[in-house]
Amino acid sequence: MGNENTASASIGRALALFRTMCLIREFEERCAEEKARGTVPGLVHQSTGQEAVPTGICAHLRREDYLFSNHRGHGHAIAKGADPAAMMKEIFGRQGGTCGGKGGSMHIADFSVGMLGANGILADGLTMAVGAAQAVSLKGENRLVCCFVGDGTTNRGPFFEALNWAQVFRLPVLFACEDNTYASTTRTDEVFAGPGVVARVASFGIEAASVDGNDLGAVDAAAGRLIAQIRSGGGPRFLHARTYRIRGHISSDPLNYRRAGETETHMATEPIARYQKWLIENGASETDCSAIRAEARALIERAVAESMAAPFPDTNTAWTDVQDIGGPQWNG
Amino acid sequence: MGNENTASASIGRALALFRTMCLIREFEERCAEEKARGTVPGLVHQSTGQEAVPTGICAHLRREDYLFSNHRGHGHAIAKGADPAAMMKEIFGRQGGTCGGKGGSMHIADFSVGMLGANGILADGLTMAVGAAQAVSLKGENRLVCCFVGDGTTNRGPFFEALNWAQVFRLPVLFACEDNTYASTTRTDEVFAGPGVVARVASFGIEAASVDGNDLGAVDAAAGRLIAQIRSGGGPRFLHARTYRIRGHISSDPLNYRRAGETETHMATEPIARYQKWLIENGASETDCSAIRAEARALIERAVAESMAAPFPDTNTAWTDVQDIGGPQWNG
Amino acid sequence: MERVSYAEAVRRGLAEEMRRDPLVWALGEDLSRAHGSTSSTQYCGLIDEFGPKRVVDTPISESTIMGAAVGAALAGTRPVAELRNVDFGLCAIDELVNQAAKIRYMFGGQARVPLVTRQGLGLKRSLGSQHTQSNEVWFVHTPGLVVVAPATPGDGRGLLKASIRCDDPVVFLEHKELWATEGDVDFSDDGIVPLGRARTVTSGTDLTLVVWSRMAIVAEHAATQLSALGVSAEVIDLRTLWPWDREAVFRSVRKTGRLLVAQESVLVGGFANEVAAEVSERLHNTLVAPVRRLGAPRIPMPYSPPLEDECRIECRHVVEAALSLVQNDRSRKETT
Amino acid sequence: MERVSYAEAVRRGLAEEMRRDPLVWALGEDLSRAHGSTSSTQYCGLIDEFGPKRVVDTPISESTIMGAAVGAALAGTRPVAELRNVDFGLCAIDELVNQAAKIRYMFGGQARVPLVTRQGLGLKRSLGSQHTQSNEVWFVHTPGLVVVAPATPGDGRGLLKASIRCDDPVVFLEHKELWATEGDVDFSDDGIVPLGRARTVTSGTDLTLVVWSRMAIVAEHAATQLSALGVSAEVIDLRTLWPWDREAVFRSVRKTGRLLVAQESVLVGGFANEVAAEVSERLHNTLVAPVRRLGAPRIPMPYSPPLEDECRIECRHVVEAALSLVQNDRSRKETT
Ligand SMILES: Cc1ncc(C[n+]2csc(CCOP(=O)(O)OP(=O)(O)O)c2C)c(N)n1
Ligand SMILES: Cc1ncc(C[n+]2csc(CCOP(=O)(O)OP(=O)(O)O)c2C)c(N)n1
Ligand SMILES: [Mg+2]
Ligand SMILES: [Mg+2]
Repeated sequence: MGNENTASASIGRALALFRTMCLIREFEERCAEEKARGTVPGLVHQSTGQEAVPTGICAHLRREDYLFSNHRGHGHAIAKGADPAAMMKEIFGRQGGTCGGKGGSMHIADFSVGMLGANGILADGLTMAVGAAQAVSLKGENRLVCCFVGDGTTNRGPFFEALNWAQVFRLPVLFACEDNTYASTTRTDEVFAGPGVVARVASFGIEAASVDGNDLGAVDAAAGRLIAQIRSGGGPRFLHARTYRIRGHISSDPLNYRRAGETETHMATEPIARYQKWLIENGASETDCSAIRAEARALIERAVAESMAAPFPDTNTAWTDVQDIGGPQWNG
Repeated sequence: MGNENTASASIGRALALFRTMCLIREFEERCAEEKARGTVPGLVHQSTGQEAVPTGICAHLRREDYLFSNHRGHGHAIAKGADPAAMMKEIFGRQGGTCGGKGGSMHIADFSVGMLGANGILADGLTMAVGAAQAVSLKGENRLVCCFVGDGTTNRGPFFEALNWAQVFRLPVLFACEDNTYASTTRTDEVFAGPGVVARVASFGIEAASVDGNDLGAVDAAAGRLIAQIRSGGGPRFLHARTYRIRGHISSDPLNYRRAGETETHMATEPIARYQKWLIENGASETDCSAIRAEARALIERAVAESMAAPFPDTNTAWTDVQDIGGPQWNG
Repeated sequence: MERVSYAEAVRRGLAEEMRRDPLVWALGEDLSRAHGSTSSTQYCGLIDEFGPKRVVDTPISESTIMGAAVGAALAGTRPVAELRNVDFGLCAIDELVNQAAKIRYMFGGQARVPLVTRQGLGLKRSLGSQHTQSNEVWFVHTPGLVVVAPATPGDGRGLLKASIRCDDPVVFLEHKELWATEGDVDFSDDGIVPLGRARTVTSGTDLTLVVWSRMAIVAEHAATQLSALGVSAEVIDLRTLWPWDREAVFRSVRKTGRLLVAQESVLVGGFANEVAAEVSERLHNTLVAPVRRLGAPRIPMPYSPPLEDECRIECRHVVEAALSLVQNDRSRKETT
Repeated sequence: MERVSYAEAVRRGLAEEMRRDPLVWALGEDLSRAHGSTSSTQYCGLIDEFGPKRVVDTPISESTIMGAAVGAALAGTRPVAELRNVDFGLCAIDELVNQAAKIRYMFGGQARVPLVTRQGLGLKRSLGSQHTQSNEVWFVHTPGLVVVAPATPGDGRGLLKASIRCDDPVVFLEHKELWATEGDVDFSDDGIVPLGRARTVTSGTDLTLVVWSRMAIVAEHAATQLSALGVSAEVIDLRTLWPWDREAVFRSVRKTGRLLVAQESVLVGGFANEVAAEVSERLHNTLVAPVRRLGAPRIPMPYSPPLEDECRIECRHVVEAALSLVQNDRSRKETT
């Protein structure tokens, strides 16, 4: 874990990153609990165990940078600065949700922090990301665009189109692949040809790095380097982060397609305990860490309580924001 | 042109290949002439100058092998053994056309020789090809599937999906890329990122060869090698053939986006004259070659005359072969 | 007779066809493994009986799932291409509409494309805008396709079997809220339900109620409530949307003189218009009241339950519309 | 007034908007270079004025053309995504329908998607099944989209400008046979044609003829022929299909009492049903005859000219149908 040494300049910054990971973890676990209790109406895709990836990457993004996410996007949104309470309300379908209850978990967006949306359709965020980057370049702005993609999704055609497009137009895009081993119930390596996604990316002339995605220091360092290159006009970059989906594809997934002991083995390398160990070895105290964990737990607990207490949206809002001309009242 | 030496075992076989190229050339040139005269109703995409590619490849295909083509497919069909007269009738929209006049140039198919269709939608033939190969493998048959793809089309998502799919399932498919420099009015290299299509293909673990596609001997040799590997169970292979589209994208294209002299430069390396030179150096006579050319010309001339003389299809046939249940008479 | 879920009935229907014909096979994402959501149980265990060459877990490549199915159909097999949702099916609609639907015709009848594509339709609580669409009319509008949308376990099994045996491409739409519903199915017989034939759910004399897919269940409840209110509704479940059973609908409307078409999908531009326009034109003199249509407002489906409920056509809407139709209620005046 | 082709009118309309607003840009395959076919002249010369960042030649990547347009719209620009043909547009329909159409709503109004996608519609002689489709009803059925299909050079220019200024995604359908048609356009004024407003092509009293896109030209000829036969037809060119101008249609039908809706696309499941069903339901008592609809048979378009002609709705079909409607011809009896 030598990378962690170089990457985390100060322990204060490191603790802030640790806090983000803890927030994500708490958010995901509580979400799933609530789903199991029947208080959450829609599907919940947890990113438990993958927290280091968005945390390490978003540490290098600015508020005005754009982020395009996917179906497993809670962690991305939190790391980009979205308010977990508003996100939780959204997932509960309540007033005050990031999208007023119209979106839900798979469609969380918070434009005020540059989080341009989770997505229920695999790979579509990638093509949107290159277009946003083209707009940025047309407007002469100084923004970077980041998009997340799962390992399984790298077999969809638009993934490749977006890579080619980004490189042809030398766009300021960071593609971040969260390789959590699975796509739904399928091990991606069973339906993935060739030496790996990095080789595929390289064949478009795009520089890529592959890191242990459960090592926050490694993600942080690689993301910092790639993002600096993008900001200095180097065109698109690709970050491949190897991680593991500790929970099921959706929270109700019985995981009966896994080998015995598989989850447990991977629990041993989950990023939060690992980073805590590093923190303590590097000057933080056990108490600091526990306090951060407790604070995260309390914050999410409050978010759940607020969500539960929040009213459902006014039914009139179902009829608004479809389109200016020809909205649903036309036929009503 | 040393390859030609090894590849063409006998001069008889070489003359047969020469004949195929001449047939294609005559077919394309006459088609365009007729289009200009107003006798052909639809679009004509000529493959003039690219004859060596399908000729060299199809020399190694058997009648029962399947071929999926694209919009520039006359040469593919002729090389696979389709009857040029029936094809010409199809393009004229007449009775006796390969598809009874329902398809036209972009939809020529001749299932009796394993030619499963030209295609008006770029890249769709590739996904169909891998499915056909899957069927072949399910049925335990001994067929190979070949599909053609243009250089520009290698930027479409389904191209990549098909490569991955073919390799994951180890399917007996030969992907043949006719790189004729252009996609419509765009030079492909202007919108193509990375070192080249072969690198892209290699990133899927698929073995690829790149050859001078205007050198029939080279195409013949490479295709022979790759196809033998496929037949012996080696999984998919890719052949990249560099050639040049001497005519416009469609026959009426004024080609005003080309550099001065560009076409002429490339005329110097067009495959037919080149192969004829080699033939004569290797034992064929000038007379042999001229006779073959004359024969091809006469054959195509006859095809045009027959097409012109053929009646248009009975209008009743417009109503047939839509579907068994719920055909167009339902509402009629 | 056995009491089984819709998911189980179609699962067994597929297995029966796979046993009968070794050229039938299925492809799609995550077919072979059990999964938490009911939407995967319809392939459960098939891999054990038929192996990985006939129950194929594919990469996430929707275009190629459909394109491969077309190619495989041309090469003499009968693929069942699972797309999970019509929403994901949009990623493969080019291959379905530009290839599968047209090839037989375009190639002058040289080939057929005997594929079935299974796609989940419609609403399931709070799946949001991108997992709840109903676009059956798109397929009905596309020459070359057969379109099926069964409502009961028996029809699911019987129509899936008929679809697999059909020599043309069939879009087989399974409403996601139907998976868990149960019904009695007689597995001792072949159970084939012919394509293009409607099912009369309840007989009636006051009005005809034309429905399909999940709305057939809703309409059945509505008919019960209407009956308690003294209104006799004849509910016709089309089951096949193309070709739809015009004879059955016309016969019923000739009897009742009134027609209500109710659909879950957006009313504007929807399939209800097809039935309404045909009946209005051909049975103008028979109708004692104008044809009524019910459908969702033109709104992407929201996530939050009370908002979603604003956009759903439910039993009470059907009952209300039926009542206003039989009372020849003209409150909705001819002005706008 | 200047006499210009449809292609030239829309080309200049786009240039005007690009001059007015530096955030307007266009992307698509082969935009920048002249080409033999008329279908490319609508971008001719724009690259010289606006440069390669605003007239973008893209790779052949339809999904990304549309997806990028969505992303670019979210990031504050106004992209015009050229797809050439609705047929190729099927390769990008996921991005249009699952993303562009839903984002504003799904995200609770945080963002708008001001993109225009231009797609060639319909028949042009012998282009075959994969280059001649008309699927306008698909877009009309999709919440979130505006759908435009202008018939004249002036409307092409004016509606393209209005579409570019619209804050929601617009599907701008240009019939391929209209490119070369000519008309008088006044370029000295702004020329904006408001979305959602129909154009009365000819006034009349005996029947209302509702049409759009190329069919507006056909209907105008038909009205002339009908007039010679003593039948006075009011031709209404909808121009915008969503929202369609119900007021204009209702007003006309209240006057004439008869409605014929004529479309080039396949009749089954088509947009004509929408207009017919609405009018049949709401103006039941006003109608003196059942609404008639004309559309293509449910057949993929064949290549050979005489076969293609079998599947085209032409002037004579419109005239015949109109005559039978005013004569209240009941030869098409209420039996089947
Ligand atoms: C186009 C499309 N196809 C299929 C699905 C269904 N689906 C949702 S998530 C998923 C697996 C994605 O795997 P991966 O890309 O590895 O992301 P992960 O879930 O592991 O984060 C699938 C198949 C979808 N949402 N969109
Ligand atoms: C999906 C799709 N997009 C666009 C087109 C229009 N189109 C037809 S041919 C062509 C260029 C193809 O270039 P390439 O793949 O290099 O083949 P070539 O024409 O050079 O043989 C284009 C853009 C199409 N037919 N299908
Ligand atoms: Mg994954
Ligand atoms: Mg090319």
